[in-house]
Amino acid sequence: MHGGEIIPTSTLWLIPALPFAGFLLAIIFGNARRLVTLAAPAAVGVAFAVALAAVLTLLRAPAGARLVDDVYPWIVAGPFRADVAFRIDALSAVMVLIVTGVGFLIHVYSVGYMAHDESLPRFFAYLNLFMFAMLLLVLADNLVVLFVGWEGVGLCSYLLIGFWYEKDENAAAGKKAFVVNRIGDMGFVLGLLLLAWSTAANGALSLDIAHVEEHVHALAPATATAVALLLLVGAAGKSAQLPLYVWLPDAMAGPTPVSALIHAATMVTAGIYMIARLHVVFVASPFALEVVAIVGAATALFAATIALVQTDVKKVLAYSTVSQLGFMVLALGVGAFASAIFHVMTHAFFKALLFLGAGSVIHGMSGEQDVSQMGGLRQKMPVTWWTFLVGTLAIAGAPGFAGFFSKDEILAHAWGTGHYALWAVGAFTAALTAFYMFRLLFLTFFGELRAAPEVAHHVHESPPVMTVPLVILAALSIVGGWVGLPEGWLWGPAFGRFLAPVTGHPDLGEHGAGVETALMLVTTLLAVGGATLAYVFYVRMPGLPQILAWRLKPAYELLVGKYWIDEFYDALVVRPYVALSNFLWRIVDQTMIDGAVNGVATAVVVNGQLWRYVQDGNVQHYALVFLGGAIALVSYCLVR
Amino acid sequence: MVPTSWYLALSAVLFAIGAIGVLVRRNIIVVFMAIELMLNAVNLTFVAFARQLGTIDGQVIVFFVMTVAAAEAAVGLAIIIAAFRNRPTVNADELAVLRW
Amino acid sequence: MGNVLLSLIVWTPLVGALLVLLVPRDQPDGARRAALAFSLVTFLLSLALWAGFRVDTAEFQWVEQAAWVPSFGIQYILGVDGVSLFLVLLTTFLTPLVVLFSFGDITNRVKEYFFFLLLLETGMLGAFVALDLFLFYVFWELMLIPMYFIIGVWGGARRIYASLKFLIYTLTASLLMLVAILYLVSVHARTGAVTFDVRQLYGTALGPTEQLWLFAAFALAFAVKVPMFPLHTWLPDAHVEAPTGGSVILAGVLLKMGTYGFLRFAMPLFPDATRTATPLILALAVVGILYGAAVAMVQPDLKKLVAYSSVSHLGFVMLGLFAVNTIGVEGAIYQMLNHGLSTGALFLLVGVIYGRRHTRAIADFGGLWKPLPRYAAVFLVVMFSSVGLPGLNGFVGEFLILVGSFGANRAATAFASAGLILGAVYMLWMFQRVIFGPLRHEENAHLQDLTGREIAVLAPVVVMIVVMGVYPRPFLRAMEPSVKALVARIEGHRGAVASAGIVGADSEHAAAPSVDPLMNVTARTDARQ
Amino acid sequence: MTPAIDWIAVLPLLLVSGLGVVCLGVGLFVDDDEVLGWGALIGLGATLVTTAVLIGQHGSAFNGTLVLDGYALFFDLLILAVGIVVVLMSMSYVEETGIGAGEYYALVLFALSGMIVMASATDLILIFLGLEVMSISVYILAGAWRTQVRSNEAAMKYFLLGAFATGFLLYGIALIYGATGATRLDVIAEKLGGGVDHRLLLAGVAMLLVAFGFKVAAVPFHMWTPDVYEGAPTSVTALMAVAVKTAGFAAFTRVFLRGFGGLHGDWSMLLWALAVATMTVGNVLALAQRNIKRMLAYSSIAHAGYILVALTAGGPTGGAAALFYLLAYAGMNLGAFGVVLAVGRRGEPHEEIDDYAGLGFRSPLLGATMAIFMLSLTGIPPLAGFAGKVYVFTAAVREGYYALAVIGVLNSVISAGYYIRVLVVMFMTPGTVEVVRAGRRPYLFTSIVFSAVVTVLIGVFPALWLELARLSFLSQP
Amino acid sequence: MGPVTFAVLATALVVSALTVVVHPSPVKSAMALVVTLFLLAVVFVFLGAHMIAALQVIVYAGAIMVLFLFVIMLLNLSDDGAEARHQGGALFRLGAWIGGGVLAVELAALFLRVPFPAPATPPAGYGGAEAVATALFVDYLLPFELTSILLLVAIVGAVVLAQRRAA
Repeated sequence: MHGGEIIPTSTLWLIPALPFAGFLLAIIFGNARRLVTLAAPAAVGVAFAVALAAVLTLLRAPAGARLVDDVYPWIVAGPFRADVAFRIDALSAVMVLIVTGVGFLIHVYSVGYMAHDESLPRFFAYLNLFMFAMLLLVLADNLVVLFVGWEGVGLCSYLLIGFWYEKDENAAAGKKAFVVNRIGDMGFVLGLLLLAWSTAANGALSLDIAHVEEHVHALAPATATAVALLLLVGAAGKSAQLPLYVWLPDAMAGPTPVSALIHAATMVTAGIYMIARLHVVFVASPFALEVVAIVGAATALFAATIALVQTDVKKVLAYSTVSQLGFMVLALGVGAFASAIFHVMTHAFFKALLFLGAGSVIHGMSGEQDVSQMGGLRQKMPVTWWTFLVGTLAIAGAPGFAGFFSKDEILAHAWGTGHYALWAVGAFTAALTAFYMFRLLFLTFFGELRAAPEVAHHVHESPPVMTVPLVILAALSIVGGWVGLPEGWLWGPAFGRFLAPVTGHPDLGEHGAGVETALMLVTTLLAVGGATLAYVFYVRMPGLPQILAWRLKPAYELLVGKYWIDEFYDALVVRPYVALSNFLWRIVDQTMIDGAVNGVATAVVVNGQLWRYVQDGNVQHYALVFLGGAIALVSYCLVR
Repeated sequence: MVPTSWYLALSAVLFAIGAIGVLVRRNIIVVFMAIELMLNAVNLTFVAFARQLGTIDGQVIVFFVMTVAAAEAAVGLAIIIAAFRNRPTVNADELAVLRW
Repeated sequence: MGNVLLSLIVWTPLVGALLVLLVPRDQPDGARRAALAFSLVTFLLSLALWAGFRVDTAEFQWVEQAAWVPSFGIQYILGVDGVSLFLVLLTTFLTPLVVLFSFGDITNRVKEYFFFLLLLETGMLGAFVALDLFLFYVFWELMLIPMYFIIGVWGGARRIYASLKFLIYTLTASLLMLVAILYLVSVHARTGAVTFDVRQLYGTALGPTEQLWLFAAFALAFAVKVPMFPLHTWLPDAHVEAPTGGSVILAGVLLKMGTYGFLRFAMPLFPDATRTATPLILALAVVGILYGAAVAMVQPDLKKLVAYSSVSHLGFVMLGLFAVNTIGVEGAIYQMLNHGLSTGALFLLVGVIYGRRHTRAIADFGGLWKPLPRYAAVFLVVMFSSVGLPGLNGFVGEFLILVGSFGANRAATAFASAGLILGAVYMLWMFQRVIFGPLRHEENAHLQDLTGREIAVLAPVVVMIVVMGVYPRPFLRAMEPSVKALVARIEGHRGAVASAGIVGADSEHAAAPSVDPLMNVTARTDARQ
Repeated sequence: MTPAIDWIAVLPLLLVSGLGVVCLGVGLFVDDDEVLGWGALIGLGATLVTTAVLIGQHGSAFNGTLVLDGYALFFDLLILAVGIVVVLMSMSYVEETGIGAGEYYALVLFALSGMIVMASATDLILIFLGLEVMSISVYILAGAWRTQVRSNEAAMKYFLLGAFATGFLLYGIALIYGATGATRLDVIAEKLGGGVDHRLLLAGVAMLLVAFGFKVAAVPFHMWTPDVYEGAPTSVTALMAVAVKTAGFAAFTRVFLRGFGGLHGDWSMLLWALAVATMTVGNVLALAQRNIKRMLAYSSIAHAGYILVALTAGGPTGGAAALFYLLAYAGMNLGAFGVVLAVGRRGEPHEEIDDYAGLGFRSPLLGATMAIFMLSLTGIPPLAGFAGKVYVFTAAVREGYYALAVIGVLNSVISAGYYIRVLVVMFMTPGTVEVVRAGRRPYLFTSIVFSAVVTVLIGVFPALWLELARLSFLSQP
Repeated sequence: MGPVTFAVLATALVVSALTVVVHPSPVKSAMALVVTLFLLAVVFVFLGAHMIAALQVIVYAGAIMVLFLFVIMLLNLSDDGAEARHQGGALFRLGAWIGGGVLAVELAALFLRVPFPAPATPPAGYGGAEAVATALFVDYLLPFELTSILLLVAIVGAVVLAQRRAA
């Protein structure tokens, strides 16, 4: 998979540089709103163009080739060297197009969505900065640079979640996101260190991707497993997998475009990308791969169940995102790296669409996010409704839609590699997904509007600047999946073939295409079932859910309480740590250590105070001491 | 002939007695006397050694010791008088303004 | 000795200090300007130093040598290498900023303040460039007094306690080092040459126990300055009570004295002892990292928080130093500079709001972003620099340290890396409580944003923070030869290959080709313990 | 039949004692203190110069009992210089306290002559007499302010214990005379080889140690020091703290390192113990003092301890270290007492450390100089005290007394506690005491500044002085 | 002299010395001291130090003791019973006596253990005026001169300290 032709270029640096320029512009000319609102999306748009151009060059090149732009030597210390270098191979090509493309649409959308926010320039500054970091991440030819992007996106997510900083919970959510990500990063860094030292060869320590791929054979099995698992921790942090997913739902505190861009389409897929990027390491450790698969499946199911009962639009979408990311990780775990990336792409389309749609709804409902306050928006916001429907169908896996192909490819691989249990989990999750997504759809757009009248009467469709991106994304959500048809259909898995030079050809074992089709049928039926159930619950007999909830109270509580994971962590980690810190400060630091230090000093002074009273002013007492001393000296001389 | 050691021992005893006097007497003048006693004890030592060594030096030294003793006595007594003018007492243990 | 540049750099501040004293008491501005002028001149001179610095040699450069106390072999030897060069620059870079900041900060006994400040600068610079142990010791102690006065006279409520504690703490340790120095010299004198010249004292033949004792004495002196857990308790007090300028210098430069001392003296003078002590030191360093971070989190006082964060950061530096390989040591040095910049800036920022509100209690702030957007932005950058966000200077140092120490001691590195998390925790939480959230206190609503002067002070730091994060090459390149040489000296018997910093990976490859480098690394780790 | 006398050897002694007599005589007719003071000053200055001219000369008179070697010259010059500074300090003080100037200066000069004898004598008898001349003069000086009860008491205590110590000194001399049949150091030194009764000799050595220990205020023979220093007129305290101690060590060092050098193994342990006790007790007790003179008294005890470290080390290094330390000590300690004088004023001595509150900034000159003296006493580079300590501890380390060196440095940490406290009070606490303007006390302030300059110079350029000390010590016959 | 004489003399000396130390009345102490000094003079004679013995009587018993008595009278200090109310406390006194005792025993033991050879028969005129004088003015000229300064100092001191309060 390494080797391949290297096409040196000197334009790739432009791709991240453009958004960065936009960022600088935004912070420097902070008060020129018009300029910023034009420049920020433009920067990303141009970046997209450049990226496209680069990708076209790549396509013309023989398979397995890669564009490399070695900008400058960054960290060079002794045997360690890390250059700021960018690469575009099939994998990063896909990612860069997703990021810039979807990113561009969301920028445009934001122009409308944030129009009334007084700190819009700051918003676009952050957004551009994010694009910069994200592009750094996907284009990096060196894992250290990748890590820079990795942390950079974390920073931006921190800033954007806490964008409306006046509200404490937003700031808290931002902090939570960053810290939890840092936990992942610790694993990531350790993984990188171990990797670097284990692939060290002829006196060079390097984290160049090429170098790693070249020397990965040097990894002892145990080492490989260790590296892989550490990297998995990192991925779990970024891509919100168990047990580190907790930050993502809170991250919804940020403006909706942010949720769409960062917490759905791009950043959260960084973990997936990273594992795909380093799949050679994982391949070297079957055990690690198993773990990855299980984590993915578990996450998918776990998050889906929570999504069933959420009433906040964005929360539902957030948990669905977690769940979908689970699918991707599952794909990685079963070795279907291409499929994972495929799902990354489709998911980017329809999840961005859904979020933006939700944003449009919230925008129209003047900030309301609770579905219990919505309903019957079908007529009031037609465009939103239609596009949202498309999105729902796509995620639910309606045949022909994007999600359909990507999801089923994943499940097929799960089955194909003999992970039948995981396949079952995946399939069931698919059903759940259909259910909760349609639940959301019905609650939002069907029935009567349940909002307060004053809200109700200026519910309105969003302006074109917002709806156009919706439409485009809708289109993508439909056709986006057609690049990766099952084996044997028309052009088959073109996408997979394109990625193959990078991610390798996953083997579907002895089962052929027929099996895949069969599986598709099953999952489709499950999805339909889920959708129908939702229709029954929320359109036919709306009373039913309450009854059910009342019947299965414990289960319902558990789900509404999100399994009380946050509380659990709080009690298990946060509070003890704070308590420990206080103990260390008050007891260890101030009482013990400082006490000892000051104690010595005090002891000396006190002695001084004590002994000075020997000097009682009586000259004859002095003489006695004198005599004593004399006797002592004399007797010493006599005894020796 | 009495061995020199005996004289020396005798002088040691006298010296010690003088020292004790310095310590235990309350009246400063008497304390001075005790000091004189110590000096005389030392003189005895010198003379004894001079005899033992058959040299005259020891005796000459005694002469100097006497002079010093005289000088000290004069000064010491002068000090007592000066102090007595300010505070009519010659009790050693009442000299305790300066302490601690 | 043709060149006198180093002497100029070292003594210019002293001249300035004396001149400042001559300024009439009723013209504080005169004193201020004079101080600024002299500190700037010093800075420019040090730039010339860098300009003329040859990056291709590990030799000491700009060396000046003159007899001082011949009968004792005490000489006046100055010189810089890649290690000290940047510490000198850091000092000369921070001092003018501090001076400038103090324009508004110090209003009483102005000229005395600047006198001590400049005197302090001379002390610090001297300590960094002195190559004669005695001369070094003189400068080392010389630093104490001005700092003592700065804290004690211009400090806060408990300044007397704090300053005295600072003085006694440091004095105790360094006096023991003095005895060790004398001992070392007397041992070396047996070879016939009585000298304090550290270049000659390197490689003095010492018995193992001898080495251990001497190393202990040196290490104690330096560990107090660093400060290493558990000798750190003077630091929070000193920082909290010191005036802003004092804190900046204290954190920015003085703490580096300790780590610098380790690198220049303690480790190369006593390599065997270093090897023996490494596990202990690493342990303490790790404890310091985690402990400092934990304690910092619960501090109600901004300055205390930053102070404890220093304990944590310097723990990283120690970790890198005692990795004893090129990567780790270069990372450590780089991290010294980073810490100087970021922590210095943090203290300046705290000083800014302290000047406005006369409180440092985190609880008294919150929601400052609205009234102070510029301030908040700068604060943001500085905070993330100190958290070690990639793209800013902090990351480069921290990452190199981790890479290096990972090669030396896996376990220590693993624990230390938890510092990445904890570091983020306390910083972000502080930031959240101070800058984010609603305006909790009315009096904060109308605070003035950064003034021109304050921006002039902070801007250079922020610029450097970014530059050093994006383009560390010139720094690393300049220090590489010297670091390699030092590592070689410490590694001693391991020979040139290992010392060249091509760690484990190939030094053993040379011996036994095509072995899993991991094994080598572990082998090395064992060898060291 | 008087033997030929090498007048060079006795020149300083003659000049100083003669000056004393003259001063005494003139004092009977002139009662303008300032004139007398100037007289003493000029006389001492002239003596200093003449003595300085003698540098390099070697002389010995009275069949070698009184020599003029570099060692003697070193101390002659040091003592004379100290004398000059003390006289400078006294000039305003004497007339403020109403002490009779004529006798005062005369006694100072006699004391100095006694010291010179101690510095240049190589015969125990001479040393004894010189010591008596010095002591008796100082007893009187201590009580010179006879209207003051404290002054009387100081004189009384000093005298009583001094006489007591004299007894031991004589006894020591007697035993040594008995053992070796000689009182001349060179003879004794060669007799040490054999044929002498070791126990007798050692007992004598011990007795001498007691006596010298008393003079230099070594624990446990130090008890008089705080009381006497506190009670005596401050200028006299300065004389005692510096000159008397110096002379004491001059004799001490010569007798022990030259005379009994051969017995080093026997008495080094004793000295070791004395040194430790002296340093520790001095420093720890100084911490507890509130009165600055008393604090300086304990500090002087502590410094005696450091010098004892040098003597314990012994050998040329130790001896030279002791000499150098005395030099450094003289500068900084004189200065400190000068400041004490400057802070006091007629009727209000202001001897409590708290009286110094805020002086640092109110009177910058005093503040700066006092800071220099205190830091130097603490041993902070680049001041004289630091150089001295380095030399002393170098000696200790070279001779293998590591523990002693460590104890020494730990002690100087303790000492920082009280020296720095003075600075804390002066610079960091508000106060009200006003001091007499420098212009009104020109001589005093001159002396203070002079001491400060010396302290700094010795610290920054120790080479010359170190060499001087080394050569001086080695030049002994 | 023979052991017997020595014994007698020694006992007398010790007794008189003790009297000096313990007798409550200063005047009596002074008298006892005079006696002690006389007895010492006798011992000196036996030791062949005739000149010194003479000086002892003249200077000491004569001059110095008179001075003492003179001062005692001047300050008219008779026994004010002060000694009876003994100062310092029993413990202190005990310490003093023990200390003195130890010193005496130590030194005495030391001396008695020293094997002195029988003293050589002294030269003619040993200890006579001429011998002492020669030594004094030839070998000990400088010390002799010093004593003059010493006495001068003493005189000055006495004057300075004891003169009536001036202003």
